[in-house]
Amino acid sequence: MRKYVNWLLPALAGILILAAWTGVKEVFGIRNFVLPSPLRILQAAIKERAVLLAAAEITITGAALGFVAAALIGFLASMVMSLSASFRLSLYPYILVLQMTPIMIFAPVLVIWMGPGLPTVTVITFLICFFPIVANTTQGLISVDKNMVDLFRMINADRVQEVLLLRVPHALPYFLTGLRIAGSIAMIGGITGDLFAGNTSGNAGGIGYMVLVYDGQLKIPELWAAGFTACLCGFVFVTVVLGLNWWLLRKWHDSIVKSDV
Amino acid sequence: MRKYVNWLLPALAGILILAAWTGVKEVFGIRNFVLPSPLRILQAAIKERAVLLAAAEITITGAALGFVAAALIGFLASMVMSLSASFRLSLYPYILVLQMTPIMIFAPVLVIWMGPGLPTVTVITFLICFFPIVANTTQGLISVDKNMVDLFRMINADRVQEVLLLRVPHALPYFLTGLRIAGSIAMIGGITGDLFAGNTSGNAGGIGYMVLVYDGQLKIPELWAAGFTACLCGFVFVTVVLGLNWWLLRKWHDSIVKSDV
Amino acid sequence: MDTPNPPLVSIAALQKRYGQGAVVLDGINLDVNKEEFVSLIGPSGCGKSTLLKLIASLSPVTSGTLTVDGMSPKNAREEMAFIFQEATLLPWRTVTRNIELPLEVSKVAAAKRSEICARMRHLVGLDHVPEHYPRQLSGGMKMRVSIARALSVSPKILLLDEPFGALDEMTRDRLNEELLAIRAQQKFTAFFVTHSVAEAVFLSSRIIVLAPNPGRIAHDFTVPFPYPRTAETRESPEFQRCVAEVSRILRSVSPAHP
Amino acid sequence: MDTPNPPLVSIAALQKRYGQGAVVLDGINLDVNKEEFVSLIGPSGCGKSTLLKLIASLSPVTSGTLTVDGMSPKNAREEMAFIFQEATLLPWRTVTRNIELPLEVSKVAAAKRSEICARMRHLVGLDHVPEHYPRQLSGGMKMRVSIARALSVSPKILLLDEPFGALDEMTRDRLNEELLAIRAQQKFTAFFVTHSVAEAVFLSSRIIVLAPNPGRIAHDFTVPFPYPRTAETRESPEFQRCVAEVSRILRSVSPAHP
Amino acid sequence: SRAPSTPAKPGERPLVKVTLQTDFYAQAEHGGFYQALLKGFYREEGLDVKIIQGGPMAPVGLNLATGIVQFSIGRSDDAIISVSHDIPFVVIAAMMQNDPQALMVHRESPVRKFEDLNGRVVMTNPGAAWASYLMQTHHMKFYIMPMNYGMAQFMADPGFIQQCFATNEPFYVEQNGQHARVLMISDGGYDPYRVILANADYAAKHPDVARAFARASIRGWEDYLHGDPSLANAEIGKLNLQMTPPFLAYAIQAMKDYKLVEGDPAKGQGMGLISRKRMQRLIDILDSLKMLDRKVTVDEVVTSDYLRP
Ligand SMILES: Nc1ncnc2c1ncn2[C@@H]1O[C@H](COP(=O)(O)OP(=O)(O)OP(=O)(O)O)[C@@H](O)[C@H]1O
Ligand SMILES: Nc1ncnc2c1ncn2[C@@H]1O[C@H](COP(=O)(O)OP(=O)(O)OP(=O)(O)O)[C@@H](O)[C@H]1O
Ligand SMILES: [Mg+2]
Ligand SMILES: [Mg+2]
Repeated sequence: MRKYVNWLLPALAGILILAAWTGVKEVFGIRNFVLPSPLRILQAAIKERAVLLAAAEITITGAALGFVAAALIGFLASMVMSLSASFRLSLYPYILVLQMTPIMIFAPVLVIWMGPGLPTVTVITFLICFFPIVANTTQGLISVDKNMVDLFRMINADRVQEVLLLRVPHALPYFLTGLRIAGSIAMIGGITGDLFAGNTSGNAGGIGYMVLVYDGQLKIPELWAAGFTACLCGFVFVTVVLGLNWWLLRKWHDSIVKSDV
Repeated sequence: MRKYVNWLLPALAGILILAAWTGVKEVFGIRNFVLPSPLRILQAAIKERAVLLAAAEITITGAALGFVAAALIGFLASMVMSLSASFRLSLYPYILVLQMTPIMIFAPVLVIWMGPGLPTVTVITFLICFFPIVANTTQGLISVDKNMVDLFRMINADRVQEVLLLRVPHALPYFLTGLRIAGSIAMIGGITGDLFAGNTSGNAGGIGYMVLVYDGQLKIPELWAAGFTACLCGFVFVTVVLGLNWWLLRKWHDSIVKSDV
Repeated sequence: MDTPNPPLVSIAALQKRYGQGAVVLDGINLDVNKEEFVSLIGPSGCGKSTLLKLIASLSPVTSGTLTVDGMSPKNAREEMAFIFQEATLLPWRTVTRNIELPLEVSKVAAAKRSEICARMRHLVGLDHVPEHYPRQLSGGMKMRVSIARALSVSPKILLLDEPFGALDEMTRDRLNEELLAIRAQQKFTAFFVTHSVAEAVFLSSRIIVLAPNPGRIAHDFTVPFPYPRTAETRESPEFQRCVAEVSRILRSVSPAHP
Repeated sequence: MDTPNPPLVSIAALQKRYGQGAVVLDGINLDVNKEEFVSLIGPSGCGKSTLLKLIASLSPVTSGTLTVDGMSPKNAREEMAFIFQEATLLPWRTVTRNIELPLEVSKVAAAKRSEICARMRHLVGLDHVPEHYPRQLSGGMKMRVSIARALSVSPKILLLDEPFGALDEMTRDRLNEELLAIRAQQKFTAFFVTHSVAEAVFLSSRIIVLAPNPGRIAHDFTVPFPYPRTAETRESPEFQRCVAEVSRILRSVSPAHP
Repeated sequence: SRAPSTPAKPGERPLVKVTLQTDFYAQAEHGGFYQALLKGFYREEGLDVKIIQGGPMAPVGLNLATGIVQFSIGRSDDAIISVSHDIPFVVIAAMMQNDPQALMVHRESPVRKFEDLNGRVVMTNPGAAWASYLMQTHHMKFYIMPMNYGMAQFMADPGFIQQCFATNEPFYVEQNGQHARVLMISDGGYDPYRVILANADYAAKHPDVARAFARASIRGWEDYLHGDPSLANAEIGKLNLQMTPPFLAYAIQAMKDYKLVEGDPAKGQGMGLISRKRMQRLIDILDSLKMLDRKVTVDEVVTSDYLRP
């Protein structure tokens, strides 16, 4: 029963949204080149499926690499910063600068250094995904119960042991939330990467490239189809993170463990 | 003493970064239109200060409005979703869709519906800042200690009371972390908004517009100055959030309360 | 037990296991009448807290029946208050605001609320720290806040899970007496978990001794002293004898340690 | 007290307040020699846990001096183990892995580690739940994991903050005896906080009674029974007399409740 | 429905309110329109024109298609493609006989003709038809990197190739001490017009307004190029900080040098005029590149006023 509900409700909500969409279109007479009907988008997606699939593959590669890099480096950076308040004080502002400087400033420099292509797309995705992970993981690492810290002091744990055995496990749910945010923007990173550093011949660019193509030719249903393709890829990332979340926390965390049965 | 360190360390790190920057430039002979020297950027910033200040004012307005809207609506949406697992199941995927669809798909529709200008920039910023807040706040709302939930059941709290009196305060640190992430990308939202929706209001160009102008004129130091102006504005948001964080949690949360003195 | 009314809490053939784990409680049959004061004693881990949680419907029964005041326990929850084994204070609320929580939830007017709260705070001896946050309290003080919070509502059924375990004997004895005084007024029915046999004998009209693995009722013991009981009761030789007797029973059900 | 060695723990004119709060401990002067077993008793909130934390250097001294083994307490921390008032188990570790934690931290080889762990787990009677997570344990079981964890290292100084408060009398008595057995072997010095006067008398060579507001030493009481002590010791009339005497003292320092 | 109008002085026809959105921030390539506006040419035609700027991300096409603006500018090939998927665009006149779009290379670059692009990377707008055309006609392949409207990469890399307006970017390159050369795309055999576009529904309902707008705009362009451009230039400089007087002068000169606006009278070209033959050829090319949803006719795309055989 519960299982059906888990599928039924989002499906129902989806149908409602589609209905509203179609309704708004009808009532306000919005034309297809402003807001295409869901059906038209589906048709466009089917027609362009080969192109979109190839594009998705290109973009998702860069997005995945950047995402994974952000996860690893973000986690490590947070750990290092939790080792000492001085580290944290010295590094955090500059990590913020990295995040807050518009990517359009860095992108050309990156392209000049690394050339267009996958490595640059990866770095751009990385820059976009990095901070949400660091912000969350750091918050988790410093939110440890004071009594636990006392315990670790009493068992003469050094700073590294304290971080590895206490802070990191405690920060796991925070890290995973950061990962969820990063996962949801990884494709945006990939697309931004496409825009600044993608390169292609003929009609086989990444999603970002195809968005520009469709936009330039005012192929609006195709444009939306490309957008939703990106969405679908994004769901892959988020799903992976949710799976990881369940797997890592299932035995002990209040957000997962069902109040007992 | 401690107080000095709080300033000294980041400053020192900053000096190190600047030194490395200059060093790399010298050693690899990187030219100014690839990577300008910090000094040149500073000079450019001083020269263009009036323009940049005006631009910052325009962009920060949209960014601030969108940020505040994202904070409020994100908080409310998370609260509603924590009221029932069904709500959460039905809404979360579509909130993800909102986040994961590249803004360039929605932006034109927004501009057509709302016209170019502040409201549209605000909505674009909102769309960018929304999800990090929702993801974090929701995680906080569902991570409540099971024993506390039992307590609230025993005092016959209804669902709304449970959310307001238990889950919301518990989720506060999570919300504030989400806010920190949102704050760090609010200016990016504003700039994106500038580019998509702010560019037809005559001479009044925001930072996004100035970035394009400088880029098109090959005024690379000025370009970087514009980027750092955005950064500085971003720090305003982050600082406000950090202040709020301190103020709201200072009395009880482990991340703030000093292990006793 | 003065009227032939139906029992207030009625438990029959109750079994409990958590998920797929071992059976925690098995074959529990227990009828408790209005105004009885039932103590539950038994070795650590035998299922005392679990039984209280089942009565409060905080955990589902695996098999068997359990009714409270003729209703499902969930529906009867309004009539109950629970002092948990852990203090479960809200870390963002001061002592005062923690005590006021249930009153706030049941929308008691502010003036009434702070009057009741002040009374309860005084009862547990925390007048001097009204604005302290939980992290600034000692273990016993936390527990006392939790006690004050539960007593601030006037429940029909009171579930107490080792409420006084973290308190010194003086405070404990005093609160024992206060609890009986409140009971004389409000006539609640109590389920009281404790590890102190003397406390159980002093407070209860009935003592249930649970045996472990799986938790089951080993003895159902009626305490012969009439209420009101006072400090003198404790001194009486009958009292001592009774305590010795219950201790013996308890000892007999405790698992031998190899 | 057999040698004229310098005291192991030496406290002089110690004062403690948290931040700008009220003075918690005042004018504490206390010398404790090697292998003494010191119980601290006193009303809830009088500063017992605080005193242990000061000795463990988990909280800074406000004024006065405190040395442990001739060193600052922070440097002497390696020689101490602490059983906290709360169980402080890591929720993501099973019973076994929680017990193993200090051994893991001090890099004891895996084989040795699991041998010690198994022994300690047996000692506290948790052989049947090695893979349980803390959320699956009863309150007393959690506390027992915490006890096993602290005893798995062999400290020179053992700080125990109401370790047995959540346990039934049987388990408590048995662990009391085990503790004394371990002490006979390892010859640690103990600071033991309890609310049970009988327990204090049974275990200690010396009992310090703290008076509250601000916390200060009201009585320093030497327990006259020789070690080893057994179950029979508890039954002896001298023991009862001693308990009564300490109870009286405790009663005299407890704040009168208006 | 009637065209919106503003009240005018008694005895005068009320002015018709219309909006032109340009394709980018104000620049010399929009000079004629500003000239027409400031000199009152539109007003003389009974129009109350408002010019709003485009931008790299502005939805100019959508604004025109939805009728939020009535007029815009663009390229004839884009217009053909849009009409083929039923977007209500119509060309009402040519704005430039030749498109200023070009490829910019460094002076010493080995790239001298389009064939030399084979295997290289070009920064340009993705999906550009001319790129497909060049690849097809020269049986070659080059790689496209999305245009980001910056020039840092060009300056840093002597082998860099990027799309430009022949009238714009080379100026900045020179100013920064390097030398650029341009290959006009029109020289490669792909030769669209830059055109004045109208919303087709609007133009069908108000043919007079469309005609008047085209007429006044062309007049503005003539005046901008041959008269005194300072009025428009001042306005452009005010709207777009990038447009300094020397730069505007450079751009105007470039437009004249390349004969962009008026074309070559010897070939029958002239301001505003559109050759049916040239349009048809463009449709055929686009069709052969499979860029059209359906084959459109010239008359679907262009109104008759300025259409010539
Ligand atoms: N972190 C803290 N900040 C401020 N005050 C504190 C803090 N910890 C303890 N106190 C105060 O210090 C006093 C002594 O606390 P302590 O925990 O030492 O008492 P205790 O003797 O252990 O009591 P109990 O028997 O209830 O555990 C209390 O009044 C308490 O309010
Ligand atoms: N949430 C849970 N999931 C699985 N097992 C549980 C859970 N809660 C309790 N148990 C198990 O149920 C048994 C009884 O636990 P309970 O807390 O009722 O004991 P108790 O009698 O209250 O013990 P104590 O005196 O130590 O508090 C224990 O063996 C414990 O391991
Ligand atoms: Mg229990
Ligand atoms: Mg204490």
